[in-house]
Amino acid sequence: MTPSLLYAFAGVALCGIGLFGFLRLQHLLRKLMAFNLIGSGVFLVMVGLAQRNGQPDPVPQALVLTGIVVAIAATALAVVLIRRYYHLSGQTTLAEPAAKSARPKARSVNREGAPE
Amino acid sequence: MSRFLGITVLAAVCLVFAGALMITVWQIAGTQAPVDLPGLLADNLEASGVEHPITAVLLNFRSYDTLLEIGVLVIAGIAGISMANTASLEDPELRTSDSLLYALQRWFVPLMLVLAGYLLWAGSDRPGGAFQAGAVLAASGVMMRLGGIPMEFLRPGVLLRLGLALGFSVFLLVAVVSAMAGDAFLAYPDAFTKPLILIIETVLTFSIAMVLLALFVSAPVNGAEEPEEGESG
Amino acid sequence: MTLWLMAGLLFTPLAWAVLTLMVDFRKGRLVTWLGMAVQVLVSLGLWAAVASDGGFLYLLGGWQAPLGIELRVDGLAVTFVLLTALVAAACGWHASIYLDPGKPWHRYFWPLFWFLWAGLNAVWLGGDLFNLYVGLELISLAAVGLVALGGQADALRAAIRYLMAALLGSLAYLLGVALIYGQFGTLSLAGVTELMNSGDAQSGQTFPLVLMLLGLALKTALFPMHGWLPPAHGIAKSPVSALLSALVVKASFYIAARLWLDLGGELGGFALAQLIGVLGSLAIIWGSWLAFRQTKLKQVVAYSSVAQIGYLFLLFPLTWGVTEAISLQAQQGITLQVISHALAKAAMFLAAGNLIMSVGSNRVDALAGVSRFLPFSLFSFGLAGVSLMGLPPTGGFAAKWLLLQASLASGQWWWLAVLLAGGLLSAAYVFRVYRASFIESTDTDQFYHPSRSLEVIPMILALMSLGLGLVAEPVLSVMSLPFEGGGQ
Amino acid sequence: MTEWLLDGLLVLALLTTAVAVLASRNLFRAVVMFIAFGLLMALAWVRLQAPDIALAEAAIGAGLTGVLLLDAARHLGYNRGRAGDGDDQGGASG
Repeated sequence: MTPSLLYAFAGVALCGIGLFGFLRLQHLLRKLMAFNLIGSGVFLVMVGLAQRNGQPDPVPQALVLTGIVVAIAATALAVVLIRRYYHLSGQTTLAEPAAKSARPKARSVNREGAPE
Repeated sequence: MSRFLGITVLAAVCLVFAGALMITVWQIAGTQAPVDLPGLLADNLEASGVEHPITAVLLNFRSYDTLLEIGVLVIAGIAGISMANTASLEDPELRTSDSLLYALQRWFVPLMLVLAGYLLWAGSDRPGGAFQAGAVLAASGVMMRLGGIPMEFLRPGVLLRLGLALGFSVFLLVAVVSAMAGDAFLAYPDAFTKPLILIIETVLTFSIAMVLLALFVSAPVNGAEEPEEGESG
Repeated sequence: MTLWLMAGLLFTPLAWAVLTLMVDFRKGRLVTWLGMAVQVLVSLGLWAAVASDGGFLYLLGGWQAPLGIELRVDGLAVTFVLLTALVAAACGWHASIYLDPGKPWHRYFWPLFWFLWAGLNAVWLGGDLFNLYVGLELISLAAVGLVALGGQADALRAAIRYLMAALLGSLAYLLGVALIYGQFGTLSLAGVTELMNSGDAQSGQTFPLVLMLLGLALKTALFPMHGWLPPAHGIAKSPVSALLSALVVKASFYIAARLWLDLGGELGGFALAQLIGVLGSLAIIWGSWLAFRQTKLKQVVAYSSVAQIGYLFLLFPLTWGVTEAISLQAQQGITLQVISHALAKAAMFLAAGNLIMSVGSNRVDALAGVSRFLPFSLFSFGLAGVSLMGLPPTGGFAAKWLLLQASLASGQWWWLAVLLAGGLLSAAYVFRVYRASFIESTDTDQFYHPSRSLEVIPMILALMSLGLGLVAEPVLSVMSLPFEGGGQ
Repeated sequence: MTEWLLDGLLVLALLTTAVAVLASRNLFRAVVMFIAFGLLMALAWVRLQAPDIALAEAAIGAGLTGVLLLDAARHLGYNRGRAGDGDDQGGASG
């Protein structure tokens, strides 16, 4: 057991906690934070496990740097989508509005053929 | 009642998942990796053109990853500005008259610009590099923007798009020129490795900052008018 | 020569993504046409080169595998590269006419389209586990961006749901990669396989493989994790739906299949293989049933994708613990299924888009009477449906025939029932659309006529899917080309 | 021994803040907790001899993501009353 391994186990716990939150929480921003927690957990497992001998390993460290940038790209895009969605619908969860299906939707079908 | 049951089942699933993961990590930790990649890396560091191993991995050994990763950033930026609400740039709400923010901005922004420059410069032989520098640069931009500086170039126009694509295009250009020079895609010619990496890092810093800033700005700001394409839902 | 082709293949989509970002939709359309021509030619050239000389490894940056990233250019990879080139070019062509140039956000369609294409090629060729992760993220974010492009609240809801599912799937995959790296110290798939088969390394762990397969199955929308797919594919613009259903979901499946074929023999087990097969079967039945029940045309096609994806997962039981010959037969069957579904589903979505455009509604029952006005698109839709049903001589039939033989030869006769039921159910939902369109109604005779080229494209794709059964032999011979592995 | 103590405490703090991010009823507090989590992660990276990641985590993980989320939380909490669904902050409880 080395300190690195301790962090790998912390990463495991973070993955578990984050997964619970991701699946349980409805609010989209909270879901997004849970996603970032899982991501941090995965990164900790990646580096901690590879460095279990106590020697630093630059390769997983570089991978984690890449991973962090990908994660911020995804997070930032998600934030934009969520804010736009809120702007249009006033909702912060993915739940379908209940009374919606009853309304006729003919107006919204346009030239793009995209039925909403 | 059923909600309670749902939470219990979910918690059980997550526990089982974490437990299985824990056991796997423990078992793997007891073994020795058959390939000594750090050793191999140290042996080849000389040929990579930079002294810092992580920069060597990111911009030479695994540069294809980095190229695609910048692509991911650019995609996020494009998708972000595709739903930008330009009116929000004028939003009066943005111009905070917060004196704390003003002071922060006054002192922090120049400091952060210096820090970004240092990080970029340090990247070749010490911790630091394009990503950290870009992030710091973006953060100073965010701060300026929160302070109400309009920053015209962030409007979804040709300048913004140029800024988004600049780092990526330079990187790509280097990649394809090196392929045409006879070696493989992204294989820098030996004599130019270090300057090429430095150039790529510099433009990447700028581009990363632009993308992150664009994504921050393009979020529709509250208090703007009703959505112009008509309401839905 | 192959080096030039490779450089072109990697460079073109990324470069065109940047180029089209700089111009507006109309100019972007012209630029894209040129790029599509280049890309199709390069893909064809590479396919021909591999077909004649065999596969090779391409060292990116000139660094060898554990240190650098290697691309695995073998028969299967170039088959998919070519398929992507054909389908993406067709969808791009369709989109260039179909999308309204007046909408300001459509200028961003082209860069996203090209990034998507680049990501797909990166995945088909990728031989590095982490690089595949980046490729997957490239595809996912571009696809989400395309779904959300100019969308209203419903489209955004679908896009966010899609994004969340895709991100969770990627993280599960990445966690598996982290464990694999921890154990073997290398990220090269070929390297891990070699270490595993050499025997002197300690036996591998099953959990990382399960994690990666789980994440990829979520991204491929395997039952019961398919909930995100129908809203996203149903609500996107038709060319986008076609791209997503035909190619994007195949990317994650492709990685799962490669992992399984390389590592599954050692790390997998009978129970795991059968479980995945059962989930695939449930997807076929449940997806077809839901497709039959949908009231909106594009939802029918989207649920049909859920069902057709189910077939792909029969690969897992049919290649585990069987002889080489049976395994190869199953692999060929699945490859044909991927190709024929890609062609047929792209045709179906594009035709559905034309139908919706001409009747001005997305409901199935609004199609009443359309058979008199728009036989061409309706015909393409039907032809594609014939391939989905698996009637001879379509590619769908050849695929299912191979799968049937593989199940019989491996003694797993229970998949026969699934194959049969799936065919019948898909006939049911295709005929339901047909029946609706042949109802003579007097109250609607105001149909908008889409331009001729919009109608030609799905027809070409449908005919290709139809003809695939006839040319299956040469296609399969390239796909199963032994991997040379001898460097360049 | 003190090193182990330090590591142990850091891990404990990490997990506590992670739980706090997900469990806190107030969205703003959750985001603040998330930023704190990012800073702790940066410390963890220092302990893992990864100063590069520590820098990136502090700048990106805590800084930029935090600002993005704070801004978004402000936006989403802005007119809770208008939209009529006041329960958007009770995610943890239901």
